[in-house]
Amino acid sequence: MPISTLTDAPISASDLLTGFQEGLQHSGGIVSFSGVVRGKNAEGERVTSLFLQDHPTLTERGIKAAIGEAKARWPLEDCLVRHRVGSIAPGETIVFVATASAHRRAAFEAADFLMDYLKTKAVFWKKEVTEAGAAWIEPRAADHHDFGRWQEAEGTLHARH
Amino acid sequence: MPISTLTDAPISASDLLTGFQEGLQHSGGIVSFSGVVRGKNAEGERVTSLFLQDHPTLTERGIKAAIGEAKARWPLEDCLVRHRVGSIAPGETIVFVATASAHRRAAFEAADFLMDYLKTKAVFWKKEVTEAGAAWIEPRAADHHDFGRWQEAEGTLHARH
Amino acid sequence: MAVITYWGKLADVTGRASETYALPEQVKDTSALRAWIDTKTGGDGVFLAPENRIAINDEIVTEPRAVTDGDDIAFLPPVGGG
Amino acid sequence: MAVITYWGKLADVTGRASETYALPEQVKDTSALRAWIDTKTGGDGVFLAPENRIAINDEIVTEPRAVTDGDDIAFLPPVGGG
Repeated sequence: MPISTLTDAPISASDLLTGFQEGLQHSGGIVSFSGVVRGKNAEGERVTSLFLQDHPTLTERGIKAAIGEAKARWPLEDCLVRHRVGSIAPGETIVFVATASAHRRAAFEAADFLMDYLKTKAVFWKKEVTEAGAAWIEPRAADHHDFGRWQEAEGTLHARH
Repeated sequence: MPISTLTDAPISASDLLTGFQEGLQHSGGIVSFSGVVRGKNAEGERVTSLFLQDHPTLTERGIKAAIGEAKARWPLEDCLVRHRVGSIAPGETIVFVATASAHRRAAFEAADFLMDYLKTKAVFWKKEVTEAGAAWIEPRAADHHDFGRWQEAEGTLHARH
Repeated sequence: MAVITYWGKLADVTGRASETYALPEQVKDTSALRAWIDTKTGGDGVFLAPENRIAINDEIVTEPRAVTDGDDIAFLPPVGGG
Repeated sequence: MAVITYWGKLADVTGRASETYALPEQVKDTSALRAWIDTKTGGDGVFLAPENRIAINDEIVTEPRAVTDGDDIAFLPPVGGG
Protein backbone atom coordinates (compact mmCIF):
# COMPACT_ATOMS: atom_id res chain seq x y z
CA MET A 1 0.00 0.00 0.00
CA PRO A 2 1.37 3.45 -0.80
CA ILE A 3 -0.72 4.89 2.04
CA SER A 4 0.70 5.04 5.57
CA THR A 5 -0.65 2.52 8.02
CA LEU A 6 -0.66 5.16 10.80
CA THR A 7 -2.91 8.17 11.20
CA ASP A 8 -3.82 10.65 13.91
CA ALA A 9 -7.15 11.45 12.19
CA PRO A 10 -10.42 9.54 12.71
CA ILE A 11 -10.75 6.25 10.85
CA SER A 12 -13.95 5.43 8.94
CA ALA A 13 -14.18 1.66 8.65
CA SER A 14 -16.82 1.80 5.93
CA ASP A 15 -14.88 4.35 3.82
CA LEU A 16 -11.77 2.20 4.07
CA LEU A 17 -13.76 -0.93 3.18
CA THR A 18 -15.25 0.83 0.15
CA GLY A 19 -11.84 1.89 -1.13
CA PHE A 20 -10.35 -1.52 -0.43
CA GLN A 21 -13.11 -3.39 -2.27
CA GLU A 22 -12.97 -1.01 -5.25
CA GLY A 23 -9.32 -1.89 -5.79
CA LEU A 24 -9.95 -5.65 -6.01
CA GLN A 25 -10.06 -7.58 -9.28
CA HIS A 26 -10.74 -11.23 -8.51
CA SER A 27 -11.25 -11.86 -4.79
CA GLY A 28 -14.26 -13.89 -3.69
CA GLY A 29 -13.94 -13.17 0.05
CA ILE A 30 -13.20 -9.95 1.90
CA VAL A 31 -12.83 -9.88 5.69
CA SER A 32 -12.64 -6.70 7.72
CA PHE A 33 -11.95 -6.07 11.37
CA SER A 34 -12.70 -2.80 13.16
CA GLY A 35 -11.41 -2.26 16.68
CA VAL A 36 -13.40 0.34 18.60
CA VAL A 37 -12.38 2.05 21.85
CA ARG A 38 -14.77 0.86 24.54
CA GLY A 39 -16.36 3.23 27.04
CA LYS A 40 -15.45 1.09 30.05
CA ASN A 41 -12.24 -0.73 30.92
CA ALA A 42 -11.79 -4.20 32.39
CA GLU A 43 -12.43 -2.82 35.90
CA GLY A 44 -15.68 -1.17 34.79
CA GLU A 45 -14.28 2.35 35.05
CA ARG A 46 -15.43 4.93 32.51
CA VAL A 47 -12.72 5.52 29.90
CA THR A 48 -12.17 9.16 28.91
CA SER A 49 -9.68 8.41 26.14
CA LEU A 50 -6.90 6.14 24.97
CA PHE A 51 -3.51 7.55 24.03
CA LEU A 52 -1.46 5.55 21.54
CA GLN A 53 2.24 6.32 21.25
CA ASP A 54 4.12 5.00 18.22
CA HIS A 55 7.84 4.95 17.38
CA PRO A 56 8.85 6.97 14.30
CA THR A 57 10.49 4.05 12.49
CA LEU A 58 9.89 0.77 14.34
CA THR A 59 6.08 0.88 14.35
CA GLU A 60 5.44 1.23 10.65
CA ARG A 61 8.34 -1.03 9.69
CA GLY A 62 6.97 -3.77 11.94
CA ILE A 63 3.45 -3.52 10.57
CA LYS A 64 4.74 -3.64 7.00
CA ALA A 65 6.75 -6.76 7.85
CA ALA A 66 3.60 -8.36 9.32
CA ILE A 67 1.68 -7.52 6.14
CA GLY A 68 4.52 -9.11 4.17
CA GLU A 69 4.32 -12.22 6.34
CA ALA A 70 0.54 -12.43 5.87
CA LYS A 71 0.97 -12.19 2.10
CA ALA A 72 3.63 -14.91 2.20
CA ARG A 73 1.49 -17.26 4.31
CA TRP A 74 -1.87 -16.83 2.58
CA PRO A 75 -2.79 -16.27 -1.07
CA LEU A 76 -4.09 -12.72 -0.63
CA GLU A 77 -4.97 -10.38 -3.45
CA ASP A 78 -4.50 -7.47 -1.06
CA CYS A 79 -4.56 -6.46 2.56
CA LEU A 80 -4.87 -3.17 4.40
CA VAL A 81 -3.98 -2.03 7.91
CA ARG A 82 -4.82 1.38 9.32
CA HIS A 83 -4.05 2.26 12.95
CA ARG A 84 -4.72 5.39 14.96
CA VAL A 85 -2.04 7.13 17.02
CA GLY A 86 -2.42 9.96 19.53
CA SER A 87 -5.55 10.53 21.57
CA ILE A 88 -8.64 8.47 20.71
CA ALA A 89 -12.13 8.83 22.20
CA PRO A 90 -14.46 5.97 23.19
CA GLY A 91 -16.56 4.90 20.22
CA GLU A 92 -13.82 5.81 17.75
CA THR A 93 -12.11 3.21 15.59
CA ILE A 94 -8.56 2.54 16.75
CA VAL A 95 -7.66 -0.05 14.11
CA PHE A 96 -9.01 -1.32 10.80
CA VAL A 97 -7.76 -4.39 8.95
CA ALA A 98 -9.06 -5.78 5.65
CA THR A 99 -7.97 -8.85 3.71
CA ALA A 100 -9.07 -10.22 0.34
CA SER A 101 -8.54 -13.63 -1.21
CA ALA A 102 -10.06 -16.03 -3.70
CA HIS A 103 -11.44 -18.15 -0.86
CA ARG A 104 -12.76 -17.08 2.50
CA ARG A 105 -10.53 -19.19 4.79
CA ALA A 106 -7.37 -17.35 3.71
CA ALA A 107 -9.08 -13.97 4.19
CA PHE A 108 -10.34 -14.92 7.68
CA GLU A 109 -7.03 -16.35 8.86
CA ALA A 110 -4.91 -13.47 7.52
CA ALA A 111 -7.14 -10.86 9.20
CA ASP A 112 -7.04 -12.84 12.45
CA PHE A 113 -3.22 -13.12 12.24
CA LEU A 114 -2.76 -9.40 11.54
CA MET A 115 -4.96 -8.46 14.50
CA ASP A 116 -3.03 -10.82 16.78
CA TYR A 117 0.19 -9.17 15.57
CA LEU A 118 -1.18 -5.67 16.14
CA LYS A 119 -2.39 -6.54 19.65
CA THR A 120 0.84 -8.07 20.92
CA LYS A 121 3.80 -7.30 18.63
CA ALA A 122 3.11 -3.96 16.98
CA VAL A 123 5.25 -1.20 18.48
CA PHE A 124 2.65 0.88 20.27
CA TRP A 125 2.37 1.97 23.86
CA LYS A 126 -1.16 2.47 25.09
CA LYS A 127 -2.24 4.72 27.92
CA GLU A 128 -5.79 4.49 29.20
CA VAL A 129 -7.25 7.64 30.74
CA THR A 130 -10.15 7.11 33.15
CA GLU A 131 -11.85 9.20 35.77
CA ALA A 132 -9.47 7.50 38.23
CA GLY A 133 -6.36 8.67 36.36
CA ALA A 134 -4.09 7.48 33.56
CA ALA A 135 -2.38 4.08 33.31
CA TRP A 136 -0.18 2.40 30.70
CA ILE A 137 -1.78 -0.89 29.67
CA GLU A 138 -0.19 -3.99 28.14
CA PRO A 139 -1.60 -6.90 26.15
CA ARG A 140 -3.70 -9.45 28.01
CA ALA A 141 -2.46 -13.04 28.41
CA ALA A 142 -5.23 -14.05 26.00
CA ASP A 143 -3.70 -11.80 23.34
CA HIS A 144 -0.28 -13.42 23.71
CA HIS A 145 -1.90 -16.85 23.53
CA ASP A 146 -3.69 -15.82 20.35
CA PHE A 147 -0.46 -14.73 18.66
CA GLY A 148 1.22 -17.96 19.78
CA ARG A 149 -1.21 -19.91 17.58
CA TRP A 150 0.58 -18.59 14.48
CA GLN A 151 4.14 -19.01 15.72
CA GLU A 152 3.65 -22.66 16.65
CA ALA A 153 1.79 -23.48 13.46
CA GLU A 154 4.92 -23.86 11.34
CA GLY A 155 4.36 -25.93 8.26
CA THR A 156 0.64 -25.26 8.17
CA LEU A 157 -1.42 -22.26 7.27
CA HIS A 158 -4.06 -23.00 9.89
CA ALA A 159 -4.43 -21.58 13.35
CA ARG A 160 -4.14 -23.88 16.33
CA HIS A 161 -6.52 -23.48 19.26
CA MET B 1 -32.99 -8.23 13.23
CA PRO B 2 -36.28 -6.80 12.00
CA ILE B 3 -34.82 -6.59 8.46
CA SER B 4 -35.06 -9.57 6.12
CA THR B 5 -31.86 -11.49 5.59
CA LEU B 6 -32.73 -12.00 1.89
CA THR B 7 -32.77 -9.46 -0.89
CA ASP B 8 -32.90 -9.46 -4.68
CA ALA B 9 -31.36 -5.94 -4.82
CA PRO B 10 -27.62 -5.16 -4.86
CA ILE B 11 -25.85 -5.34 -1.49
CA SER B 12 -23.47 -2.56 -0.44
CA ALA B 13 -21.07 -4.02 2.12
CA SER B 14 -19.90 -0.61 3.31
CA ASP B 15 -23.45 0.74 3.73
CA LEU B 16 -24.40 -2.34 5.74
CA LEU B 17 -21.23 -2.03 7.84
CA THR B 18 -21.99 1.63 8.53
CA GLY B 19 -25.52 0.87 9.70
CA PHE B 20 -24.38 -2.11 11.73
CA GLN B 21 -21.65 -0.14 13.54
CA GLU B 22 -23.99 2.79 14.23
CA GLY B 23 -26.30 0.49 16.15
CA LEU B 24 -23.60 -0.77 18.53
CA GLN B 25 -23.18 0.46 22.08
CA HIS B 26 -20.26 -1.36 23.66
CA SER B 27 -18.51 -3.70 21.22
CA GLY B 28 -14.75 -3.50 20.91
CA GLY B 29 -14.45 -5.73 17.84
CA ILE B 30 -16.47 -5.85 14.64
CA VAL B 31 -15.79 -8.43 11.93
CA SER B 32 -17.35 -8.32 8.49
CA PHE B 33 -17.29 -10.77 5.61
CA SER B 34 -18.25 -9.90 2.04
CA GLY B 35 -18.61 -12.66 -0.50
CA VAL B 36 -18.23 -11.44 -4.08
CA VAL B 37 -19.16 -13.32 -7.26
CA ARG B 38 -15.94 -14.11 -9.09
CA GLY B 39 -15.53 -13.60 -12.83
CA LYS B 40 -14.10 -17.08 -13.43
CA ASN B 41 -15.17 -20.45 -12.08
CA ALA B 42 -13.01 -23.32 -10.81
CA GLU B 43 -12.48 -24.48 -14.40
CA GLY B 44 -11.33 -21.03 -15.49
CA GLU B 45 -14.46 -20.37 -17.55
CA ARG B 46 -15.84 -16.84 -17.64
CA VAL B 47 -18.92 -16.56 -15.41
CA THR B 48 -21.80 -14.55 -16.84
CA SER B 49 -23.95 -14.67 -13.70
CA LEU B 50 -24.95 -16.71 -10.67
CA PHE B 51 -28.58 -17.52 -10.00
CA LEU B 52 -29.54 -18.15 -6.38
CA GLN B 53 -32.86 -19.87 -5.70
CA ASP B 54 -34.26 -19.72 -2.17
CA HIS B 55 -37.23 -21.48 -0.54
CA PRO B 56 -40.03 -19.19 0.67
CA THR B 57 -39.93 -20.44 4.28
CA LEU B 58 -36.99 -22.79 4.85
CA THR B 59 -34.22 -20.42 3.78
CA GLU B 60 -34.91 -17.50 6.09
CA ARG B 61 -35.94 -19.74 8.98
CA GLY B 62 -32.66 -21.64 8.73
CA ILE B 63 -30.55 -18.48 8.63
CA LYS B 64 -32.38 -17.08 11.63
CA ALA B 65 -31.74 -20.32 13.52
CA ALA B 66 -28.03 -20.08 12.65
CA ILE B 67 -27.95 -16.49 13.91
CA GLY B 68 -29.59 -17.70 17.11
CA GLU B 69 -26.98 -20.44 17.45
CA ALA B 70 -24.15 -17.94 16.93
CA LYS B 71 -25.62 -15.70 19.63
CA ALA B 72 -25.91 -18.67 21.99
CA ARG B 73 -22.33 -19.82 21.40
CA TRP B 74 -20.55 -16.46 21.48
CA PRO B 75 -21.17 -13.31 23.54
CA LEU B 76 -22.24 -11.12 20.63
CA GLU B 77 -23.75 -7.69 20.97
CA ASP B 78 -25.26 -8.11 17.51
CA CYS B 79 -24.89 -9.89 14.21
CA LEU B 80 -26.18 -9.29 10.71
CA VAL B 81 -26.62 -11.54 7.68
CA ARG B 82 -27.69 -10.30 4.26
CA HIS B 83 -27.86 -12.67 1.27
CA ARG B 84 -28.73 -12.05 -2.37
CA VAL B 85 -31.26 -14.18 -4.23
CA GLY B 86 -32.04 -14.19 -7.96
CA SER B 87 -29.53 -13.30 -10.65
CA ILE B 88 -26.18 -11.84 -9.53
CA ALA B 89 -23.42 -10.48 -11.75
CA PRO B 90 -19.66 -11.03 -11.27
CA GLY B 91 -18.22 -8.37 -8.97
CA GLU B 92 -21.48 -8.06 -7.03
CA THR B 93 -21.72 -8.96 -3.37
CA ILE B 94 -23.66 -12.20 -2.85
CA VAL B 95 -23.45 -12.29 0.94
CA PHE B 96 -22.53 -9.96 3.79
CA VAL B 97 -22.07 -11.01 7.42
CA ALA B 98 -21.12 -8.77 10.35
CA THR B 99 -20.57 -9.66 14.00
CA ALA B 100 -19.79 -7.49 17.03
CA SER B 101 -18.51 -8.46 20.46
CA ALA B 102 -16.55 -7.08 23.40
CA HIS B 103 -13.49 -9.04 22.29
CA ARG B 104 -12.29 -9.86 18.83
CA ARG B 105 -12.05 -13.66 19.08
CA ALA B 106 -15.82 -14.06 19.53
CA ALA B 107 -16.48 -11.73 16.60
CA PHE B 108 -14.04 -13.60 14.33
CA GLU B 109 -15.33 -17.05 15.26
CA ALA B 110 -19.01 -16.14 14.96
CA ALA B 111 -18.52 -14.62 11.50
CA ASP B 112 -16.52 -17.67 10.43
CA PHE B 113 -19.26 -19.99 11.76
CA LEU B 114 -22.06 -18.07 10.02
CA MET B 115 -20.21 -18.17 6.70
CA ASP B 116 -19.62 -21.92 7.03
CA TYR B 117 -23.35 -22.32 7.72
CA LEU B 118 -24.30 -20.20 4.74
CA LYS B 119 -21.94 -22.09 2.42
CA THR B 120 -23.08 -25.62 3.30
CA LYS B 121 -26.36 -25.62 5.23
CA ALA B 122 -28.34 -22.56 4.16
CA VAL B 123 -31.24 -23.52 1.87
CA PHE B 124 -30.10 -22.06 -1.43
CA TRP B 125 -29.59 -23.65 -4.81
CA LYS B 126 -26.95 -22.03 -6.94
CA LYS B 127 -26.76 -22.10 -10.72
CA GLU B 128 -23.64 -20.83 -12.43
CA VAL B 129 -24.07 -19.44 -15.94
CA THR B 130 -20.95 -19.43 -18.10
CA GLU B 131 -20.26 -19.07 -21.81
CA ALA B 132 -20.35 -22.88 -21.88
CA GLY B 133 -23.89 -23.05 -20.44
CA ALA B 134 -25.60 -23.23 -17.04
CA ALA B 135 -24.86 -25.73 -14.27
CA TRP B 136 -26.15 -26.22 -10.72
CA ILE B 137 -23.23 -26.14 -8.32
CA GLU B 138 -22.90 -27.60 -4.83
CA PRO B 139 -20.59 -26.86 -1.88
CA ARG B 140 -16.96 -27.96 -2.19
CA ALA B 141 -15.62 -30.69 0.11
CA ALA B 142 -13.55 -27.94 1.78
CA ASP B 143 -16.78 -26.12 2.70
CA HIS B 144 -18.24 -29.24 4.35
CA HIS B 145 -14.98 -29.73 6.23
CA ASP B 146 -15.11 -26.13 7.42
CA PHE B 147 -18.63 -26.52 8.83
CA GLY B 148 -17.61 -29.78 10.51
CA ARG B 149 -15.18 -27.82 12.70
CA TRP B 150 -18.13 -26.33 14.58
CA GLN B 151 -20.20 -29.51 14.88
CA GLU B 152 -17.34 -31.53 16.35
CA ALA B 153 -16.30 -28.77 18.71
CA GLU B 154 -18.97 -29.55 21.31
CA GLY B 155 -18.10 -28.22 24.70
CA THR B 156 -15.72 -25.60 23.34
CA LEU B 157 -16.26 -22.37 21.54
CA HIS B 158 -13.13 -22.73 19.46
CA ALA B 159 -12.82 -24.02 15.92
CA ARG B 160 -10.84 -27.18 15.27
CA HIS B 161 -8.57 -27.34 12.25
CA MET C 1 -54.42 -33.72 -3.28
CA ALA C 2 -50.71 -33.30 -2.56
CA VAL C 3 -48.63 -30.45 -3.94
CA ILE C 4 -45.16 -31.67 -4.91
CA THR C 5 -42.40 -29.14 -5.58
CA TYR C 6 -38.97 -29.68 -7.11
CA TRP C 7 -36.13 -27.34 -6.20
CA GLY C 8 -32.81 -26.50 -7.79
CA LYS C 9 -31.60 -29.09 -10.28
CA LEU C 10 -34.57 -31.39 -9.57
CA ALA C 11 -36.88 -29.03 -11.47
CA ASP C 12 -34.61 -29.55 -14.49
CA VAL C 13 -35.10 -33.35 -14.11
CA THR C 14 -38.89 -33.14 -14.00
CA GLY C 15 -39.23 -30.20 -16.38
CA ARG C 16 -41.47 -28.40 -13.92
CA ALA C 17 -41.22 -26.81 -10.48
CA SER C 18 -44.54 -28.02 -9.08
CA GLU C 19 -47.20 -30.65 -9.62
CA THR C 20 -50.46 -31.53 -7.87
CA TYR C 21 -51.42 -35.18 -7.48
CA ALA C 22 -53.85 -37.39 -5.65
CA LEU C 23 -51.40 -39.73 -3.91
CA PRO C 24 -52.11 -43.42 -4.71
CA GLU C 25 -53.29 -45.44 -1.74
CA GLN C 26 -50.04 -47.45 -1.56
CA VAL C 27 -47.94 -44.29 -1.13
CA LYS C 28 -48.05 -44.12 2.65
CA ASP C 29 -44.51 -43.06 3.48
CA THR C 30 -41.51 -41.21 2.07
CA SER C 31 -39.92 -44.44 0.88
CA ALA C 32 -42.93 -45.32 -1.30
CA LEU C 33 -43.24 -41.68 -2.33
CA ARG C 34 -39.65 -41.58 -3.60
CA ALA C 35 -40.13 -44.72 -5.69
CA TRP C 36 -43.46 -43.57 -7.07
CA ILE C 37 -42.18 -40.07 -8.04
CA ASP C 38 -39.00 -41.49 -9.52
CA THR C 39 -40.99 -43.76 -11.83
CA LYS C 40 -43.57 -41.12 -12.65
CA THR C 41 -41.03 -38.46 -13.60
CA GLY C 42 -38.46 -40.76 -15.22
CA GLY C 43 -36.02 -39.71 -12.53
CA ASP C 44 -33.75 -42.69 -13.22
CA GLY C 45 -33.03 -43.06 -9.49
CA VAL C 46 -32.45 -39.40 -8.65
CA PHE C 47 -35.49 -39.28 -6.35
CA LEU C 48 -34.22 -42.35 -4.49
CA ALA C 49 -30.91 -40.68 -3.55
CA PRO C 50 -30.89 -39.68 0.14
CA GLU C 51 -28.78 -36.57 -0.65
CA ASN C 52 -32.01 -35.23 -2.15
CA ARG C 53 -34.02 -34.56 1.00
CA ILE C 54 -37.75 -34.22 1.52
CA ALA C 55 -39.62 -31.44 3.31
CA ILE C 56 -43.23 -32.01 4.32
CA ASN C 57 -45.34 -28.98 5.09
CA ASP C 58 -42.22 -26.77 5.28
CA GLU C 59 -40.25 -29.04 7.62
CA ILE C 60 -37.26 -31.06 6.44
CA VAL C 61 -38.09 -34.57 7.68
CA THR C 62 -36.15 -37.50 9.06
CA GLU C 63 -37.08 -40.56 7.00
CA PRO C 64 -38.93 -42.81 6.78
CA ARG C 65 -41.92 -40.59 7.53
CA ALA C 66 -45.64 -40.99 6.81
CA VAL C 67 -47.11 -38.95 3.98
CA THR C 68 -50.78 -38.22 3.42
CA ASP C 69 -52.79 -36.79 0.60
CA GLY C 70 -53.00 -33.07 1.35
CA ASP C 71 -49.36 -32.76 2.32
CA ASP C 72 -47.13 -30.13 0.77
CA ILE C 73 -44.11 -32.17 -0.32
CA ALA C 74 -40.81 -30.64 -1.47
CA PHE C 75 -37.80 -32.42 -2.96
CA LEU C 76 -34.61 -30.58 -1.99
CA PRO C 77 -31.27 -31.30 -3.64
CA PRO C 78 -28.04 -30.45 -1.76
CA VAL C 79 -28.02 -26.83 -0.61
CA GLY C 80 -25.40 -24.12 -0.30
CA GLY C 81 -25.22 -20.36 -0.61
CA GLY C 82 -22.58 -17.70 -0.22
CA MET D 1 27.41 11.36 22.52
CA ALA D 2 24.57 8.84 22.72
CA VAL D 3 20.94 9.81 22.47
CA ILE D 4 18.84 7.72 24.86
CA THR D 5 15.07 7.67 24.48
CA TYR D 6 12.44 6.30 26.86
CA TRP D 7 9.11 5.08 25.46
CA GLY D 8 5.71 4.46 26.96
CA LYS D 9 5.73 4.08 30.73
CA LEU D 10 9.56 4.35 30.88
CA ALA D 11 9.35 8.09 30.16
CA ASP D 12 7.19 8.35 33.29
CA VAL D 13 9.97 6.61 35.27
CA THR D 14 12.69 8.98 34.07
CA GLY D 15 10.52 12.07 33.85
CA ARG D 16 11.75 12.75 30.33
CA ALA D 17 11.48 11.16 26.89
CA SER D 18 15.05 11.73 25.75
CA GLU D 19 18.53 12.44 27.11
CA THR D 20 21.95 12.90 25.52
CA TYR D 21 25.00 11.53 27.30
CA ALA D 22 28.64 10.81 26.70
CA LEU D 23 28.68 7.08 27.55
CA PRO D 24 31.26 6.25 30.29
CA GLU D 25 34.17 4.12 29.09
CA GLN D 26 33.03 1.08 31.09
CA VAL D 27 29.62 1.02 29.34
CA LYS D 28 30.59 -1.21 26.44
CA ASP D 29 27.51 -3.42 26.09
CA THR D 30 23.78 -3.47 26.75
CA SER D 31 24.25 -5.22 30.09
CA ALA D 32 26.48 -2.43 31.45
CA LEU D 33 24.21 0.15 29.81
CA ARG D 34 21.14 -1.18 31.61
CA ALA D 35 22.90 -1.07 35.01
CA TRP D 36 24.30 2.41 34.39
CA ILE D 37 20.97 3.90 33.25
CA ASP D 38 19.07 2.22 36.05
CA THR D 39 21.34 3.81 38.65
CA LYS D 40 21.43 7.19 36.88
CA THR D 41 17.66 7.48 36.56
CA GLY D 42 16.75 5.85 39.87
CA GLY D 43 14.96 3.16 37.88
CA ASP D 44 14.91 0.78 40.87
CA GLY D 45 15.58 -2.19 38.59
CA VAL D 46 13.12 -1.35 35.83
CA PHE D 47 15.91 -0.89 33.28
CA LEU D 48 17.32 -4.31 34.19
CA ALA D 49 14.09 -6.14 33.34
CA PRO D 50 14.41 -8.00 30.02
CA GLU D 51 10.75 -7.30 29.18
CA ASN D 52 11.93 -3.73 28.58
CA ARG D 53 13.83 -4.19 25.34
CA ILE D 54 16.55 -2.07 23.76
CA ALA D 55 16.72 -0.76 20.21
CA ILE D 56 20.03 0.55 18.89
CA ASN D 57 19.95 2.78 15.83
CA ASP D 58 16.33 1.80 15.14
CA GLU D 59 16.86 -1.97 15.39
CA ILE D 60 15.56 -3.99 18.32
CA VAL D 61 18.64 -5.94 19.40
CA THR D 62 19.36 -9.40 20.76
CA GLU D 63 21.36 -8.99 23.93
CA PRO D 64 24.07 -8.77 25.02
CA ARG D 65 25.13 -6.39 22.29
CA ALA D 66 27.96 -3.85 22.07
CA VAL D 67 27.08 -0.18 22.46
CA THR D 68 29.22 2.75 21.47
CA ASP D 69 29.09 6.44 22.08
CA GLY D 70 27.19 7.90 19.15
CA ASP D 71 24.53 5.18 19.19
CA ASP D 72 20.87 6.07 19.23
CA ILE D 73 19.56 3.95 22.13
CA ALA D 74 15.86 3.39 22.87
CA PHE D 75 14.33 1.64 25.88
CA LEU D 76 11.08 -0.05 24.84
CA PRO D 77 8.60 -1.39 27.40
CA PRO D 78 6.15 -4.15 26.35
CA VAL D 79 4.23 -3.17 23.23
CA GLY D 80 0.71 -3.69 22.01
CA GLY D 81 -1.80 -1.80 19.86
CA GLY D 82 -5.32 -2.41 18.60
